[in-house]
Amino acid sequence: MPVYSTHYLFLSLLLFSIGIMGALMRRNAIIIFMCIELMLNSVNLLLVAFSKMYVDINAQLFVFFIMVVAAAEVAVGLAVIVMMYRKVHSVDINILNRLKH
Amino acid sequence: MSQVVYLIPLFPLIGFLINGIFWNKMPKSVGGAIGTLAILASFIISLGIFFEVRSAAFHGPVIVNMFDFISSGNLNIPFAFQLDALSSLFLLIITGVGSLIHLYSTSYMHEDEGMVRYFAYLNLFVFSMLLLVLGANYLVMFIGWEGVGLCSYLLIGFWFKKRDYTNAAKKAFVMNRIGDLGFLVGMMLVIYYYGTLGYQELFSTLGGANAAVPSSVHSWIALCFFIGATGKSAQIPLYTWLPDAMAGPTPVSALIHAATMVTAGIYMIARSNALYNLTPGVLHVIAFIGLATAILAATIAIRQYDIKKVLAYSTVSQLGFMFLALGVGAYTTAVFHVMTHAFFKALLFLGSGSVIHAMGGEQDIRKMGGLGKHMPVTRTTFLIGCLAISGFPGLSGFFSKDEILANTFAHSSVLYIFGLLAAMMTAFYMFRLYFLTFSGTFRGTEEQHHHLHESPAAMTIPLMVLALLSVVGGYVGMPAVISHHNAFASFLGPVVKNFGVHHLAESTEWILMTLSVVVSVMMIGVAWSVNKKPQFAESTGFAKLLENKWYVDELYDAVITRPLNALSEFMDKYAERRGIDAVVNGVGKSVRWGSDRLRLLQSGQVGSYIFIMVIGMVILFTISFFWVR
Amino acid sequence: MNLYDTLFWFFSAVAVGCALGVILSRNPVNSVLFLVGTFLAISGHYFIMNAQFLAIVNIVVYTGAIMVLFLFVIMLMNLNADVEPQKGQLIQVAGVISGGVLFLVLIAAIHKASPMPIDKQSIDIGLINNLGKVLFKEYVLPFEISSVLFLSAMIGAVVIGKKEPALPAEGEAQ
Amino acid sequence: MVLILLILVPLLSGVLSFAIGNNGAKTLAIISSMITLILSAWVSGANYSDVVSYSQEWIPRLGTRIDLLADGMSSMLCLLTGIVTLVVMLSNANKEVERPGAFYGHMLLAQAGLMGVFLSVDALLFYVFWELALIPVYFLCSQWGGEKRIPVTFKFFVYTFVGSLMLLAALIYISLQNPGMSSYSWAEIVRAGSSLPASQQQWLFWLVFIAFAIKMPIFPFHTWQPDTYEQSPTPVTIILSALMVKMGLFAVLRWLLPTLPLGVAYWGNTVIVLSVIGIVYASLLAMVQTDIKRLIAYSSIAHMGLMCAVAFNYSVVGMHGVMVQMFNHGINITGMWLIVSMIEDRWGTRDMSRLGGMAVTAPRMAVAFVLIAFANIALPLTNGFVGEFMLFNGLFYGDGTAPRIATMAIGGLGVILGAAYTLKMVQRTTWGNAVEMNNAKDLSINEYAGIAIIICVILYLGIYPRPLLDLTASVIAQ
Repeated sequence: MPVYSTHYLFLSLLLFSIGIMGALMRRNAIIIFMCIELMLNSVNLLLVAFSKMYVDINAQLFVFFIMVVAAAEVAVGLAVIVMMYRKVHSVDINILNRLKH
Repeated sequence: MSQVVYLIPLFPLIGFLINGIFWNKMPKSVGGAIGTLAILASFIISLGIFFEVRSAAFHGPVIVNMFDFISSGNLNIPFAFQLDALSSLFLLIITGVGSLIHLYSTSYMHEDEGMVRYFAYLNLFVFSMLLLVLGANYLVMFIGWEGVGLCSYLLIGFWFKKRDYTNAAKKAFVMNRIGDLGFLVGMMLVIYYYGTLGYQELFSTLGGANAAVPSSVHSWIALCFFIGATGKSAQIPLYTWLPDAMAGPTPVSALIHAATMVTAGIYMIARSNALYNLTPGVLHVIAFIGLATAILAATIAIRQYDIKKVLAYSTVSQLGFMFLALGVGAYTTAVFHVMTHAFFKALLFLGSGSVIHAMGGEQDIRKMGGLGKHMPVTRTTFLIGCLAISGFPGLSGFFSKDEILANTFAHSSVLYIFGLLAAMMTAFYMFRLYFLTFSGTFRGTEEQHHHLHESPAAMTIPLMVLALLSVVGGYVGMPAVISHHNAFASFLGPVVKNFGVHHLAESTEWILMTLSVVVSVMMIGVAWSVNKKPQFAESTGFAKLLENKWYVDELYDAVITRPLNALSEFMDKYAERRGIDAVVNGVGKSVRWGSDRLRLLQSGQVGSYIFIMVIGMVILFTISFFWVR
Repeated sequence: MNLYDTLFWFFSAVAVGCALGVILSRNPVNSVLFLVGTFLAISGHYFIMNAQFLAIVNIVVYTGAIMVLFLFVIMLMNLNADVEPQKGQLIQVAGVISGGVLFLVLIAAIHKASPMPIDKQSIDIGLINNLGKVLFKEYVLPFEISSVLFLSAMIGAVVIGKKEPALPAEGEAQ
Repeated sequence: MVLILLILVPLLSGVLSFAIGNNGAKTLAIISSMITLILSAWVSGANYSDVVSYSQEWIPRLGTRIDLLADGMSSMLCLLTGIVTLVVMLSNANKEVERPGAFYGHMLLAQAGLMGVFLSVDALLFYVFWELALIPVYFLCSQWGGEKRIPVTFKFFVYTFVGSLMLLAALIYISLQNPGMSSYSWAEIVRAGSSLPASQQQWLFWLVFIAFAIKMPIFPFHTWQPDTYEQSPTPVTIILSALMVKMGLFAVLRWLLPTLPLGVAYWGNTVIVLSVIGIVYASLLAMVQTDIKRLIAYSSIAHMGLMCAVAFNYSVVGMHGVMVQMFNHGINITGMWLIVSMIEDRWGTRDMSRLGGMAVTAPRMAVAFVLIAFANIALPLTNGFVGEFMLFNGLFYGDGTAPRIATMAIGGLGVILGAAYTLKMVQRTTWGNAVEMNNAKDLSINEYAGIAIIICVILYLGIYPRPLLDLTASVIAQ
């Protein structure tokens, strides 16, 4: 059973969906954050697969930039979570409902 | 001479402008002089024109085009004047009687601070009336028609500090407007079916070759015009403004009642005789309404105590006579009565003005009496006026009224009997007025008694002139039994053609004449005997009904004014505020309400946000992949 | 079944399994470790697709830096399975169903996509040499901008993470 | 070129006025409006011989151009705008407003917008100016208005904006029928619109008509108007009622009637009925108002109802009358508002039950008021009569004699009621004793100038209406 582009498609979709499920199921802000990283990575995987498929180097560079952005995001995001924990001593997102009108 | 016809309205207009612009800078006497001279100048030109029209060299009407007033598409209405027998006659009446009233006013109004303004209004009034009769088409007539309405508004509310007076002015204008609307609709019908408003064009095509116009249209037009006439000439149902119009200065009443304004309706119908000849049904309506007005107003006049109110109702009643004449097709007779009525009604009003002047503003005849001794000229002239209006033989009113009654008899004896009844009442209430005012003993205060005096010459001269005219004015149109040449009818003949008027046998006519003379003399006697020793008890029953004018004002108030006001209030409170506006605001409110509910979705729960986002994504993907393709 | 296919299936299985482990394990520390496993498997995919540079970067940046950061934070907060907040059963089921439905919808949308073979000949595009050329020639501006992004993220993280002055926390006051 | 100047002069001086920001703005506004008046008079004068037009590229990709054209109707309305603006500026000259720069700037911008609306023959350009005229008025009313200005202005804005959006949607729809370099030009819009099938024209009609009906306003889209008139400062009320309102009617004549003939044929009678109801309804409401401004507002609704009814009742004389009356009504109502504003300045109230005796204390003002009031109820020899006469003539065309007479009689009720409420207003303010009104000054010089212009126009056009009739006759001929 040779590997085709569709296999990578399905795989990356599966990972993405698992990420979404995680974000929906968990209340821990850090876990949700990790699920987001998982989704980003699934997209990266797909990009690399397409790069391979079309012999296009640009896609790999995009993966590179996505990683850059993800790293920056994680830095800020974790800082926020730490900050939040310092205030309410919890990382439960259900406590954080200040956005309510 | 007829080419300078525009000068006739121009002089009063100039007088109006001078007095109107410098109303607060000009000395009173100068203002009065300008006003009077303007009308006098018009009168002189009118005289010239009258003789030209009368001369044998005059053929047909002369039309003087001034400029194009309204021209649009196929419609072209010039501002044009028309001169013929009818208009020249009215010119004479208006400017003649008008200048006498002006002369009288210079003295009567001399104490009033607004005298210059008064003369400005008066000139404008005469100007409007001159436009009305001079116009060569209905539009120019309408301009004058509304113009006299305006002036009556201004003059009735001349003493504008009194709310009642301005209310009366408003009432007069609005009632006139109701009639004017009828006139306007009539004009629109004429334009629609004939494409013109010019008398000449219209009357030459009426009912002739233009068979495409259905005959019911003529009735509609005639009826609409007649509605206009009821407003201006104070017929049922639009007459109630006229007695209220007594709020104005007395000479104004004379002007409104004798020379201008109220005669406009008669003039219009006489002018449109070609149209009315096509619509006998409408003529019946006119006759009926005229007679009903004559009787109704006469009954009211019997129980009035205000000297001017009596005269006002007598005018309404006399106008009813004129409409009766019109209704039986005797147009020239109606115009004849307009003329004689102008003389004696102006005389009576000016005489009453003289009385009021002497009484220091008192108008209640219960407080008068015995004035004859103090004011011989006024008394004599007033007596002549009363005799004339009562139809005493040999005076002008006798001829015209007799002609009306004779024509009515020829038309229908039932109408005649009622007409005679109205004439009887006329004689009664006029002499009741006369006796209460001038004979007997004085019933007013001592101070008033002391103040009694004959009016100055500027007031008595017009009285004397008018008295003279009231006596001789009738001899231009003597009935067939006396003289076979009716100068008046033959003068108007080319313009106004009577319709369906039968000639009575000479013997019948003599009988009718004798009957009416006997009746009126009898009523004078009755009036004398009743009012020899006047008693003014609180009236009851029928008398009270009459004294309160059949409660017509109250009826109108209850049936029209109040429901209308209530409707307006209702509309304002409910239809507008709670109806339409509420719907509009309701849209806004429901949006706000909806947002309030939707806002609750914003729970602040990050988890549910993610949930909703995912569900939204699913829906969007589903739509984009499986529906839109 | 050649080596490539075998490796593909192996890495796929590891990735999916570890991903499930991330979302299912109670202890956050375990989740982090599972996520590391997922990333490693993904890096493996990169290797077999001849994207060697990306594979290394992925391991270094994600596994080595980011995940350690996560681990630090979790340990700093002393989170473990006992304090882990749990959602209700219903919510969890709903989450699974929603994710599953999304997955199904996406699969249904693309399942007809024509399968194309992954090209195994061009083995050199993932080399650092080629990538570097393109990066520093065509993408030099985004590269520089991303450095600024990093800088600002760093500053941001420091500013946010700094201990606040003695002011009473506004949020608490309400 | 002169046409673009007609828009640019107020536009630029408006912007400049914002920049100056102090009392110099007042002088600038007067000078600017004088120049505009001269320009518009020139355009009107030139119009007797020739049609003035201007054309330039704008946004070719959208198919829209800067196309300006002044035919008789446009130049007449430009002239009206010029006169009214000048009169407003003059009569406002001795008053202090807060932030004069912004105030006069907005006024001039609104004027520019109005000029643009009247002149443009490109639908998109027309729409742009339509909004440009609206927005300054919104600011004027919301910042310089009365106590309840905020909700009232908001209502006004939402009302007119909803209409505008419907209009825009309809215009885009029509222009898309025929995409091209000039798909928004008047000729193209008319061609595309009139070739649409009847069913589409019928719903497009409402999109367009409601936009215009709100502006006019036609019953039952009128409820913004009394409130807005009441709350706006009087100069703004004048702009609104004398000019903005005319925009709606103008747009009906210029854009709606030719573009959607089948829709108009289908819905015309409905509109006429609505308008006639509006006449009576608004007249009745006017009878019971105690605030002079509200009374005049309702009176304006009644007058516009008559014009609208006639506009939808095709007839040569009627259409001519609508145009003439647009001008006359603009002049008359400007005069009314001027007097009202003077009353308010002098006696600090608009409540008729607390007024009276103007004829005693300020006789010149009283004379002017009575004259303008009589022009408002269309007394002959004032300008109102000529228009109203022709309008009635236009109202008369239809089916059958009896319905015609009925329509006219009901419409004519407006004439009677109009006399009743106008005279009531005159009576309450002008006649009577000067109890409350004892500290009044008569007209000042600048007020005199403004009123004199109005009265001259009223009398001149009332006695000799030919110039106005001739100016618009060429439009009718088309």
